[in-house]
Amino acid sequence: MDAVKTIPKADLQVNIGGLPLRNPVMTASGTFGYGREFENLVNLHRLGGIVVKGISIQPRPGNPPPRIVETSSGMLNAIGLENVGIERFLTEKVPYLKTLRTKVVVNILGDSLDEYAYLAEKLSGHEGIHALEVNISCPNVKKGGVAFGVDPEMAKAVTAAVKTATDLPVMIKLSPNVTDIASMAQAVEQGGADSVSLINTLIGMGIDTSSRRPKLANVIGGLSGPAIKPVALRMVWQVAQAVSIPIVGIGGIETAEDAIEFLLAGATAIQVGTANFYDPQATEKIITGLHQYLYEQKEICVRSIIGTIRLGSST
Amino acid sequence: MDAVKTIPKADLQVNIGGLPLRNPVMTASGTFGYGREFENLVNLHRLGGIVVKGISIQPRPGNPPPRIVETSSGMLNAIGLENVGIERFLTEKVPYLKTLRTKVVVNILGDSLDEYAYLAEKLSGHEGIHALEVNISCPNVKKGGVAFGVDPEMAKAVTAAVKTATDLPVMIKLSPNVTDIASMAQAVEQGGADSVSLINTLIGMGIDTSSRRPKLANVIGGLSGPAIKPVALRMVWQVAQAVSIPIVGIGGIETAEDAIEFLLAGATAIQVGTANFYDPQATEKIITGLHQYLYEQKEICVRSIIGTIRLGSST
Amino acid sequence: MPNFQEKALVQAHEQLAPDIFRLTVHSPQIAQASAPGQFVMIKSSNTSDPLLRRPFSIHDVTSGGMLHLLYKVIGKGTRCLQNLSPGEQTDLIGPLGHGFQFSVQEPACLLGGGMGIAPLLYLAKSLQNVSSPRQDHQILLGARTSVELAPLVDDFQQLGYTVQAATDDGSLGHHGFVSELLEEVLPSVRTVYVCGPHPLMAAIARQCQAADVPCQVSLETHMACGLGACLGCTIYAPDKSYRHVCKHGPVFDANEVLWTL
Amino acid sequence: MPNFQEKALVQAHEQLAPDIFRLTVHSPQIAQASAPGQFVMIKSSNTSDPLLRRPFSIHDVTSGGMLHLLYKVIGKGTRCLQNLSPGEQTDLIGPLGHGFQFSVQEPACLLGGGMGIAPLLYLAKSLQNVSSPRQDHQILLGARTSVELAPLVDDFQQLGYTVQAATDDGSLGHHGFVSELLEEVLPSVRTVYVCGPHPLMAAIARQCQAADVPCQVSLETHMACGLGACLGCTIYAPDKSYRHVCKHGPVFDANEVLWTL
Ligand SMILES: Cc1cc2nc3c(=O)[nH]c(=O)nc-3n(C[C@H](O)[C@H](O)[C@H](O)COP(=O)(O)OP(=O)(O)OC[C@H]3O[C@@H](n4cnc5c(N)ncnc54)[C@H](O)[C@@H]3O)c2cc1C
Ligand SMILES: Cc1cc2nc3c(=O)[nH]c(=O)nc-3n(C[C@H](O)[C@H](O)[C@H](O)COP(=O)(O)OP(=O)(O)OC[C@H]3O[C@@H](n4cnc5c(N)ncnc54)[C@H](O)[C@@H]3O)c2cc1C
Ligand SMILES: Cc1cc2nc3c(=O)[nH]c(=O)nc-3n(C[C@H](O)[C@H](O)[C@H](O)COP(=O)(O)O)c2cc1C
Ligand SMILES: Cc1cc2nc3c(=O)[nH]c(=O)nc-3n(C[C@H](O)[C@H](O)[C@H](O)COP(=O)(O)O)c2cc1C
Ligand code: FES
Ligand code: FES
Repeated sequence: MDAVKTIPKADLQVNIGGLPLRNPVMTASGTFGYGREFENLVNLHRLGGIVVKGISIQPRPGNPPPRIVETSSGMLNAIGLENVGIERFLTEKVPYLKTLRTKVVVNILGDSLDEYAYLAEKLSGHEGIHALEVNISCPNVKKGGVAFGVDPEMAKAVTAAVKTATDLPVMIKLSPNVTDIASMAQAVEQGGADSVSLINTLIGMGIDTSSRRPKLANVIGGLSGPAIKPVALRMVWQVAQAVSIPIVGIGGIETAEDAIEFLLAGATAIQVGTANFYDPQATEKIITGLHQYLYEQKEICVRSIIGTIRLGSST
Repeated sequence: MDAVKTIPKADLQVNIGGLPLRNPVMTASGTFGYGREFENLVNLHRLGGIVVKGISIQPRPGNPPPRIVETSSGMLNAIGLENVGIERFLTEKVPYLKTLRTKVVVNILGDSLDEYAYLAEKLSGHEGIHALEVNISCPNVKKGGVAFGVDPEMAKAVTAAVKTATDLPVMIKLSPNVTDIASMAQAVEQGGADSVSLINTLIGMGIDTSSRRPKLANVIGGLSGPAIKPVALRMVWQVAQAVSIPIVGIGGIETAEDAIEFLLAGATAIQVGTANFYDPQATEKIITGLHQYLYEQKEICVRSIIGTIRLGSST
Repeated sequence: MPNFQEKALVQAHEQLAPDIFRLTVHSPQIAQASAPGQFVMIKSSNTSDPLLRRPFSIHDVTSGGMLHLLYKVIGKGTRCLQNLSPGEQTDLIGPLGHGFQFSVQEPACLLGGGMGIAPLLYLAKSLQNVSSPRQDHQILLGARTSVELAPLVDDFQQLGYTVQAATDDGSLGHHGFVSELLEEVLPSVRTVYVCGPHPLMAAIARQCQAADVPCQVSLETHMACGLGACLGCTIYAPDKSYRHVCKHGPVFDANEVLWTL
Repeated sequence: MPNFQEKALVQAHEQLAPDIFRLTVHSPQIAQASAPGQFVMIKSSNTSDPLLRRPFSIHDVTSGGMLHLLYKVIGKGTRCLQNLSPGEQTDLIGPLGHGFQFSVQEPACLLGGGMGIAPLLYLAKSLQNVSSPRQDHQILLGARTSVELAPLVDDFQQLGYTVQAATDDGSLGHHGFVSELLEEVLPSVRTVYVCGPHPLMAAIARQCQAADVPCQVSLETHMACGLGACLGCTIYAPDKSYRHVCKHGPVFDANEVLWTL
């Protein structure tokens, strides 16, 4: 324990496709509010980055309750993308975010290419907004409600639309509910994405047997937490072999060990999601744990371990 | 507790596309060996059905160790389909299985349509073999190693090939690693499947951070256990809306409550997998719990609850 | 409002009834900042199952930074809590949410059903600072049966209150619902604080509205964070817009809630 | 071979060293059917995390159906076990696997490293039925440091054996590896039973092969079922074919194992 404090600090800086971070530890969209919710519990200045709750053009009320259910080592949510809308975000949330010495990434969502482009443009050129993360797990209303994120062509088109509308670094957040995650990543790379983040939640469901009703009013919801970590890690590893843009790993990350698994698999940074709820200190512990790991592995820089999983026979 | 013993027994019989079961509780392939492994711990005669470890034409040695890793509320396996091959299965395993008063379903796997058809034919007409379950999560070597189970056309073709080769009821076991599980189910229904079972394992991965090596020698493996239950349940519900053949629900089922969720979502029967390892009594407890639930719900027959999830506003 | 994450040592863990426990932890920061009606989120396990923290009302705060919780064993989280022994560490976040607003309209009625009694003890203690003598207030407590209720009735009596009890089986006090006791006292009180099962609170809210007596209710919803971050803890306001229980509540004016029963 | 699932009450739970415990449970069916070198699968938690049972060697069997396990706290499963108190219930499956084959070639050397000592106590007790006097056998035990080893050395001595100890830090017996003690005694023994970390067993296997002394080793692999059903617990035989530790083992003839170090 004491050793943790006295070890030499490693260089933790990384660059996510034009977004320089002091360390690779970010918070995931929808799990950290607009940052301020955690100001008493986390040293926000110490984080690599904060990704805020997904923002749409109009405020969204979200889904009816119940919206969350606990599952084995995970949770289902069907928040329904409740958010304050871009106007209130800019006037009410950005002033506080601006005071933080950490990078702020704004997660955006829309139901048409135009909406995504509009949001990207409106969010550009503000002090305190350093990058965009594009949630493409939303239904495309013009294409019968199929999610942008399950069709390579649609995903590529959203990426291109956002890239044209902004100079900010653009991170595309991939949905895991697809047959071939690598080809989705390749499509958005071709669309001009500066980086990809993955995974968003797996689609799941629960039923209350005594009432025979779905446990979520929305029937289906997104599964997150430690339960999904093995799937997320596999997808990050597959994507790392398919694209050359930086990857941000997300999914069930709770400890430094979890975070390091994603870095070894090829992620340049990671986001902590559900763990913020039950262990608000998770991000800070991961930063401390990264220094400790690099020291033990005789590395002085976090960039030297990215993608260094050792394959091939162990004997 | 005493009540459990004195309640009137409900009618638990179900029919899975031509396979009549005394109750809807089966064991999942690869988690119950060839049945005999559990003879001291489970009253095998009480089960609805036993699905044996996947059988191929030639014996398969399986993957190098390590083959299993525990994860949060789940496990990863990369057994590599180790099995004794069809000849030894027929001579060494069937004689014992024949003595059981429960239905025996043989899970088959191959790497070409011909292999599947050959196995189906060879397994037909034996006392003690009551149905086939076709594992289509295997790579099709003639199509560059893409799994049969992720392409609707290939899945349909395997189904048709097996159906042509046998008179046994044919259950097609779907892979969850697809964008659209409903269209996979529809494809195999068109191919002539008598029923579908789902889900097989989600693909996952783990990395040992100190050695930087994958935790499985095979790098990736199949995630199973309670962690995946929400995803499995969602897929069963989606498939129930898309096909009219019976559905067998699989994935993280451990308790009667879990099993009932799948029945309410539209499954006619369920399979217990990973839970057999840590709670060999799980299947028997589920059967007891089904009687209890039906009694509480004032139902006298398990068939009356299948697919009876109540949607629509709760107020 | 400040909140804290505190590693709190268990000081005492008392079993009041077969499935009801009172947990006392040393949590000076949270205790010091707490107001009646606020809650804490407690980690019930060191593994990933159960995963989420569990919300519990602040039952009492006593000298030396002691925080008391009163809970009933329901499912896996509370089953894990049950195993805590004195000297072991728990991990709490709190105080969270908005508690009861002290009303200047007195005397008050404090009405609790089941575990809804938990926050009322701390509230009852804090009422002392207000004008009416304790005997003027009405304390109405309901539970399934005597063993569950008797120790709590004692606690309120020791504070100098007169308590009326109701039990489903008639083993203590009135045989029936605690809401039935309210009819009698309603004409003599000028504000009602209530916490209990949703149908009980809905009934009380209706009675109070009919009698035009202000009523505050403490609501429960599933919560992932307790911090206003997950947006999971919604209820409906009368105009069908949403409120977040962990942030706007858990205590609401009964008129700000859409009662759906 | 019969095996049982038994709900076994904890009779005693002794801490031998900071992270080493001895757990005694009343498990009459399993105890009665056990042979040295066999193991049990124990459920370490009532929730889904940790999910799988954990394998532990049968350390000792005593009268009245008592089964003893000796374990070291490693990760989440053993951390959960640590919390078991006398009177609580555990859930065991056993006895599992093939244990040690009693060799008629005597005297024997029992060599254990770390927690590998666990199965050797029961083996040592059972050797009594065979011809050589206990003093003729050699007991070689190794561990990191004295506190971990001393209580175990005592146990073997109380059975009438002479024990040679080795510790990594020299705090008890030989300062160095227990394998170094084998060189001296190897000429005087005609069979070797060994359990310990993989590299230790590989070294001993080599020494025994060179000296042409039969050697039995007890192996560890990750296990999901312990029943031969999951096929997860494979090791390589010398011809690179696979063996399943829970079924063919955990005890193997050292020549039937491909040593990969
Ligand atoms: C603000 C607030 C204050 C509360 N105060 C008390 C109190 O003082 N004493 C007390 O006994 N109980 C109180 N509860 C209810 C308590 O939180 C639940 O009984 C507890 O979470 C059940 O957890 P479990 O794991 O045992 O049950 P499970 O049913 O296994 O829990 C599964 C999930 O559902 C949630 N959940 C289950 N029941 C409730 C519920 N009634 N309310 C909210 N979430 C629930 C759990 O938190 C968990 O996420 C309060 C709830 C809230 C929201
Ligand atoms: C046949 C057999 C007999 C054993 N006898 C003993 C004994 O008598 N005393 C003792 O202290 N230990 C013994 N072990 C090792 C013991 O099983 C592990 O230390 C224990 O499973 C660790 O669990 P954990 O949850 O604390 O560790 P974690 O590392 O958190 O466990 C994670 C997973 O890895 C597995 N695992 C971790 N280490 C081992 C290991 N060394 N062997 C097998 N699986 C492992 C666990 O079972 C679990 O599935 C034996 C192992 C086997 C196979
Ligand atoms: C309550 C909740 C709300 C979420 N909201 C959003 C969102 O608005 N936009 C988004 O892209 N992802 C959202 N996510 C997904 C997370 O950012 C993350 O991708 C996912 O939860 C997996 O990570 P985890 O397992 O660490 O939570 C949300 C997740 C949760 C649990
Ligand atoms: C160790 C192991 C081996 C398996 N082997 C097979 C197999 O041979 N054929 C097959 O179709 N499914 C196999 N499965 C998948 C299971 O049958 C089941 O579909 C999956 O584990 C999900 O169910 P569960 O969560 O209840 O385990 C295997 C699963 C495990 C854990
Ligand atoms: S519980 Fe998370 S916002 Fe209220
Ligand atoms: S542990 Fe399952 S086969 Fe050996």
